[in-house]
Amino acid sequence: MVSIEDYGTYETAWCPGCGNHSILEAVKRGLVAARLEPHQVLFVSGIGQAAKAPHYLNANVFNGLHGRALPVATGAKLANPELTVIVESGDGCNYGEGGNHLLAAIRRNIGVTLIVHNNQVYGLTKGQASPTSQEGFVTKAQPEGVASAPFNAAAVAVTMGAGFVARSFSGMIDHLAGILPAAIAHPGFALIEVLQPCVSFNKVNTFAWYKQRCYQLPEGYDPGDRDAAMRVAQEWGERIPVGIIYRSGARLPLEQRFAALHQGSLLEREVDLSTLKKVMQRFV
Amino acid sequence: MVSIEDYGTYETAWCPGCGNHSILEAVKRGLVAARLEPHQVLFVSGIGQAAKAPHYLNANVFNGLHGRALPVATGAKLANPELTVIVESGDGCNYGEGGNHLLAAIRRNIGVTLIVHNNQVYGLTKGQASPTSQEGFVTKAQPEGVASAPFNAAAVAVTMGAGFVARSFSGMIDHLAGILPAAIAHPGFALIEVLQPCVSFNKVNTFAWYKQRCYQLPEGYDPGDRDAAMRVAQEWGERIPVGIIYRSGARLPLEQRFAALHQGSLLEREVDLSTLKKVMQRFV
Amino acid sequence: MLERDLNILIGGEAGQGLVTIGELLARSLVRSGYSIVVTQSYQSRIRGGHNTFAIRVSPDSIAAPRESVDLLVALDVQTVVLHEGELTAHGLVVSDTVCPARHHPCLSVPYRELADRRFANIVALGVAGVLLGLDQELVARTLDDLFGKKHPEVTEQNERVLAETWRWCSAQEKNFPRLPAVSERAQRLFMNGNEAVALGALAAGVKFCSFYPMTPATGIPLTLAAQAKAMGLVVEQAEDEIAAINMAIGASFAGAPSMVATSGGGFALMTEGVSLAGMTETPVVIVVGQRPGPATGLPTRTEQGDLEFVLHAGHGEFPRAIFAPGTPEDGFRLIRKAFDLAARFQGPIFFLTDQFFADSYRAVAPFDVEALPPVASGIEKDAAVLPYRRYAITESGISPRLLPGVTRHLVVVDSDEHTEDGHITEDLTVRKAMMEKRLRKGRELKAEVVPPELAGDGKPDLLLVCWGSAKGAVDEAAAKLRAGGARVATLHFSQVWPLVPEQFLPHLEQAREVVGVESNAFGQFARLIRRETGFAIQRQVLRYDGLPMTPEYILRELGG
Amino acid sequence: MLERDLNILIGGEAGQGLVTIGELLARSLVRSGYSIVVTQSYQSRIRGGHNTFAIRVSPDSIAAPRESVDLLVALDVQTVVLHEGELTAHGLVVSDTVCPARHHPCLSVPYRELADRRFANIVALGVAGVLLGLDQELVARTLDDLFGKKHPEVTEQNERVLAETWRWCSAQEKNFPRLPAVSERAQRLFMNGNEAVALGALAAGVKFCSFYPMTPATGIPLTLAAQAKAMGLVVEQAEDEIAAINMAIGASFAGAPSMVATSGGGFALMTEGVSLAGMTETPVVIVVGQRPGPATGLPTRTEQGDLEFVLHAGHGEFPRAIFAPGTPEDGFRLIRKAFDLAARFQGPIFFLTDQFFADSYRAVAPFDVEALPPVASGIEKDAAVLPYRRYAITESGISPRLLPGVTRHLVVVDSDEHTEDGHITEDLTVRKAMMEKRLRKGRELKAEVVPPELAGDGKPDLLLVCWGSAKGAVDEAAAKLRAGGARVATLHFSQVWPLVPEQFLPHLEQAREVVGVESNAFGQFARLIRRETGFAIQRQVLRYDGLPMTPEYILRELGG
Ligand SMILES: Cc1ncc(C[n+]2csc(CCOP(=O)(O)OP(=O)(O)O)c2C)c(N)n1
Ligand SMILES: Cc1ncc(C[n+]2csc(CCOP(=O)(O)OP(=O)(O)O)c2C)c(N)n1
Ligand code: SF4
Ligand code: SF4
Ligand SMILES: [Mg+2]
Ligand SMILES: [Mg+2]
Repeated sequence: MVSIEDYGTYETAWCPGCGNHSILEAVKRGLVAARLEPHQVLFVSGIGQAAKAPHYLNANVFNGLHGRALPVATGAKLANPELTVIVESGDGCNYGEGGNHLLAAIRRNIGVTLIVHNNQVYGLTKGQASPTSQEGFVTKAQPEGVASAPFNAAAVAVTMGAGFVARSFSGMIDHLAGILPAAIAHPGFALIEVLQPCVSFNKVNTFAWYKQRCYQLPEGYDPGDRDAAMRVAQEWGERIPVGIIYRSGARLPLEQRFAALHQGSLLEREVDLSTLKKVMQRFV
Repeated sequence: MVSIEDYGTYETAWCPGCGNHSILEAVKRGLVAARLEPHQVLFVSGIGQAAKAPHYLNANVFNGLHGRALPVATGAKLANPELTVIVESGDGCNYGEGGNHLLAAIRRNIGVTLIVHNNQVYGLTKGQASPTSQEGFVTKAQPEGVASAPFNAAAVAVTMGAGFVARSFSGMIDHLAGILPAAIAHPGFALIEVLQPCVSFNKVNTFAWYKQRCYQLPEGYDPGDRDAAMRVAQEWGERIPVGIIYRSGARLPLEQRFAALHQGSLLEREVDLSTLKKVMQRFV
Repeated sequence: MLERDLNILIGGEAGQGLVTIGELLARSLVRSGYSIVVTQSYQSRIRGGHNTFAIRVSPDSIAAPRESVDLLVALDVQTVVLHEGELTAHGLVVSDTVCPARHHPCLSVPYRELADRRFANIVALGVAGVLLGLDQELVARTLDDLFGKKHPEVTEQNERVLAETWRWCSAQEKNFPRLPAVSERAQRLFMNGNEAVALGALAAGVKFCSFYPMTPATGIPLTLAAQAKAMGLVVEQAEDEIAAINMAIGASFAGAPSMVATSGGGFALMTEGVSLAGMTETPVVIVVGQRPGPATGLPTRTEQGDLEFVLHAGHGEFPRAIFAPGTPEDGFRLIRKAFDLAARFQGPIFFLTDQFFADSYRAVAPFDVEALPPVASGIEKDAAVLPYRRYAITESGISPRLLPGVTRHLVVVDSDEHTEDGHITEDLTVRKAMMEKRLRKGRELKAEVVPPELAGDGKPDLLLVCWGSAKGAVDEAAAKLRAGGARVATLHFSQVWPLVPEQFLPHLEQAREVVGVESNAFGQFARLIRRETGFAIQRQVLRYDGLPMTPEYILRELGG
Repeated sequence: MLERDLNILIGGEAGQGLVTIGELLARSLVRSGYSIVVTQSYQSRIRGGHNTFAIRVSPDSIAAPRESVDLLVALDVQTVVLHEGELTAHGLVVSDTVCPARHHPCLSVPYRELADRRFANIVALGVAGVLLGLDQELVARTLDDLFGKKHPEVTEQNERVLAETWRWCSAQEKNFPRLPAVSERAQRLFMNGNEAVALGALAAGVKFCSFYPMTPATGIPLTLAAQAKAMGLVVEQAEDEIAAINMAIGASFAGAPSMVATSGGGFALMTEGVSLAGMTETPVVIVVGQRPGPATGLPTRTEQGDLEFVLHAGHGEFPRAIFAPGTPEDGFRLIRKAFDLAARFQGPIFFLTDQFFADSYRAVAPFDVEALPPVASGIEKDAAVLPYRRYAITESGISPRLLPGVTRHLVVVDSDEHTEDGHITEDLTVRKAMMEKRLRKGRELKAEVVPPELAGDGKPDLLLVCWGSAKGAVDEAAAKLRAGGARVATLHFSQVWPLVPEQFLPHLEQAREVVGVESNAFGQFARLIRRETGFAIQRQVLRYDGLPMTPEYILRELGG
């Protein structure tokens, strides 16, 4: 049986008090709950504070480029669908630089779990606005305040028919740890957005700010109800719902759609010379 | 008074029967209806069949890179907010290569009108799937059929709070010509998606296919009703609504948010030496 | 007919089916045992405009296009107007009943009488077949092989129209030289450069290809996609080129030999990913099919303008190799080498082609699939030294590679500078050691360089230096000059990086004059040679109008 | 104290405020009339880790960092452990009451007694101020200037703590050499490279800057953003670097002088846009602040590894210029030249800096804002020749530029190959003419090249060749060697492209030995010189561990 110790303990480069610490803890617990061993899991991340997370646990890791974690994860999952592939990165990484890949990942329904650490700011580059920063948020890069509307990933994901859309908060470790196994088990793309205070650069959306607003979806909430999900996903302000907002297994994951993958992963396959010869014949 | 002749007549490189011809005609009529003279208008386009459109009328033109029309248009509008800036490009250009810029343009609410020629295919590169191709659509690049879910731009735009979201069909020239002036007059970002048959590469979504499905939103439809708009925008199948789906002037356009632009465009401004000297003083 | 070749130009609007005619005719010629060089010239549009499909054919081995035309198959009037001037003295025009040719004989084909409009292509094919002296049976079979399965409903009509045309045409009086017979009719494959590269990749064991469509590279993923099911690989169209390269890197990291194919503008978007492959030491084969830039440029034409860009693409410093095939055979052989090097040296390997190469059909000797040299997987079965460290520092610079999820060892890679175990570090001593480890791979790569091919005189008066697809044209220009008594040699590079001066500097130094021949304006390869050897190529034949290099162009520029 | 300078190293964890202390102290030194060179070394994290802020100070003009340390202000124990070895023989450690120094005297500061924890920074500042012999009044004023407005609530406490510290420290016995007095106390600006570039851009009339944050370039847009309202410009954070460059091109096309600033990875994403600027002939200034790659590499360290990448970035061929400032003054002056050239030659102009340059504060002579040479707008008021053609073919290659919407003339530009009036074309004759028109601009650009600066002996035994931020270190290394009796000269390029061999080849040829000094592993600039002149630089001092070039490093590598 896998235990949390198997996932190790590392010194991190995060600020004391940062929400990332709790997310890391929750992810480890979630992996244990999902009964996954470190070598069965591949973490892919981009660049940013959040994106350092995979360095702080035992697993396979591909720490790639800022904004480009999802395509790497997609390629890895297609090469070896047996891997549990989890992307962990920030709001800037996934909704800013990587916005196009988020849209594509949802459309593809690739069997990857995406955990977005959303601190509503660019942490690693010292506090510029991120796509989720609220309107009017003042930074050195936005001295006149943020002019753009904040990006609501959950709402867009539900609109686009993503099959698993959840939100959590770094202040609710058990909550997040509880959602993760469900997300991993979901066949197809799963989005978990985790609200996370950045103590160094976001003095508006603090731990207390989130704490006060986040409420768990009620017991009877049906994540299979798309209209309800749309409403809930749009809720953002005095109250912010957390939990599994939407869930549907209607679509086949991408990795099940290729004939080539029906025989298993793409690994260690010899070139089929007799087929190749037949292919060549077409060029006579 | 401006007349349609002012917008000229050009030989095009499009296939006979292509929906682009009608869109071009509708755009010209719409510009006349908007009482705009050619030199007041800047068309920005990407690369693709649709993106050639601006070459076929009289106006200022920036025919840029595949997928990158929106940022060029955004920069131009910020430099000179007095210009009427219209982006014209294909579904691949705007939702594929340029997907991230679509999200950003909506969030910025930049005062640009985006006309997407949506033929549900990559025309210029000879018939690969586009982000709007329907599931199962077979092409040489997708011999096993398209696996991804089609992108519904109108639905995403409404979800993200875009202030003007419309859909039209190249088979309805007057309809499109009628919407364009309203889109141009809208302060902020306006999306018009135009369904368009590609006679060469899309043998599924043909003129007849669209013709049969497209219906105009009823007289009493209130584009100010966001919930209704969400429902209407999601409607796609046996029936496809066309018209102004959503409209709201709630948000200030980006070009009105910069102090520097309160004094007009950025053109031909001398360097203010006395202010510059003051700025330098901070470095003493 | 000069010498022993004919040049057939089929011209018309896009959408008229000239590519169909061209491919059928060219394939029939190949099946008849001839050598061919196809040059496709098309516009960035789907219908209309003016396109051509030129087939140069000879019983002897040829490898270059020719400018002058012997047979002009005009599917529209414009073709005659535009190309009559290219006809040789004995040139013949094949046209509709109204022929606007002014100085050349015309074979006016009564298309409407011979067949329904839909079968005009077959008529044109038949006429060309007769004029070239092809075997009717063989052409009919070629036709059936290609359309029989796809459109069985018209098989019979096709045959009838072809037969009817054959009869009609054979009865016509025509003064057109027949093709010399072939001496031996060996089996040849009919394929263009893109197809050769795709087949080579399949033979190398490619298992993953991600791409975003871009002329002239799209043919490669399309060829792979057509075989994906049979050959067991995944071909995925990406949302953009950034995704394409990152997906390929992800797939490769997880264990699938991977490639991407694009052209200049798409490649520009991949350059950050190139650097990622360099840093994470992930194998990936990157095909760049060049076309004239800058920016969108001339999307359907040819150029060799991206050598320097590809050579230096990606921020930071890491080793790479760049192949530039001169022929489809090179394409097949070298893409396999590219996969092998990518796997063994763990990084990005480039394959630089161009539109001419990509679209040019040739008669290719069948590849002996059983006898191909093996392509390395570069993957260990398990860790030899514990704990497993993805970036273990070794003398060769190459670290043992395991796959994630396959063993119990954890595989950790990082785009940041990293320790041996793959974790992010800011230790500057480690940084230096890691840089040096990565760069050491470059030294090893040098030992594997395919030497340039010298042909002709060892101490020539004139040495023509070229790379990539210019090979055929340069060889033929040299042959012509030699036939005129000059001492001429050629030096062709099918690998343009790394350069190993010992392999070629003596040749440069022994020639009385060295001329660089390349399809760009800067003379990029000549600059590179100077950078690497100090040797300055003083005279250059450059071309940047979008057309392929031809023997005639070279001779004209040489003033020969 | 060797010679007439001191080197102060402040070390501690990120988040301890060492940059605040450093900036206050450095600014106080500049206000006191000293010359400084700041080297900032930090990690890619916000709190913790180990960062340093080094101030080298001298009454004489200095331009290079120094490795050995005279005064070590340690904000934590680790700083002493890590840096004690760098202390000179007379070096002093300033630390908390517990000092782990083993071989050097320690001034143990009773932080807790002197002030509340929140004011520890002020204490450290005060101690350093006394040790360096600064004027208390001046330091207090500097403190107030910086924090007075922002935090008026603590002004009084700040002053009290500073005074208290001053009193305490002045009473301590300490054996630390005072800084030599300055001869004349001329006004100097206190700024780093990024700020100098931003100010120069403002002075050049920049009106639009789009960017995506990336270390070490972000300081430029941030400096611009702070002045956007006052100076009337728009600074917009883009969704990615692709958007950033395309926005800047759009803004420039519409009439706003525009720039972007990024680092290697972000620049990689801009390369397609670079080609677009080249093809559409749109002015844009592109700042690339280099950091060590490949990929994410060492995001907060320094390198000169992207020269070749920037030089060849973008598909296809088009002219460009690349500046590489050696000092903040260069930064200010040359960015103005970059805007001028961009406007006049209508295309992308590059500005290649690096983290060391970006973050290094200096004492800079005030710029005479009134006397600055004008920067061209490059825009015509109306069409001189009708009809207006954006790409009219001219002898210089430069076509008259109008703005869209400003006159009744239509301005049409295209990323495809285009006719003179800007419309898409596939006419290959036009293509050739347009290529040649664009390339002719490159020839004109050559006439404007800033010549490299030769310093020292005209026929030296040793010539050190460098570019960009290595200038100061190279100059000082040469000075040291000269002081030892050697005949040494330096040649510094602040413009690295185009190269005009006549400007420097004689210098190379006249030197007995030429050594290239650059912060990369390939010796990229040396390769470029060989490519352009054939001259092979045989010996190189290369550095790629992420640290800036220093005089000591050069001397060590030279074995001097
Ligand atoms: C191509 C590229 N552009 C910019 C950067 C610089 N960069 C690193 S992290 C980051 C933002 C991180 O924000 P986010 O993803 O929200 O993560 P956080 O640090 O807030 O957890 C940026 C802009 C980069 N590494 N690569
Ligand atoms: C960076 C880049 N990638 C790819 C291409 C090739 N390309 C040109 S047009 C096009 C697709 C066009 O599709 P769409 O935008 O739907 O326009 P349509 O032709 O269907 O009107 C592609 C992939 C390109 N020009 N640039
Ligand atoms: S800067 Fe913000 S996000 Fe980054 S570690 Fe610190 S608190 Fe966390
Ligand atoms: S290919 Fe399709 S989109 Fe392009 S012109 Fe032809 S019909 Fe229109
Ligand atoms: Mg963030
Ligand atoms: Mg399309």
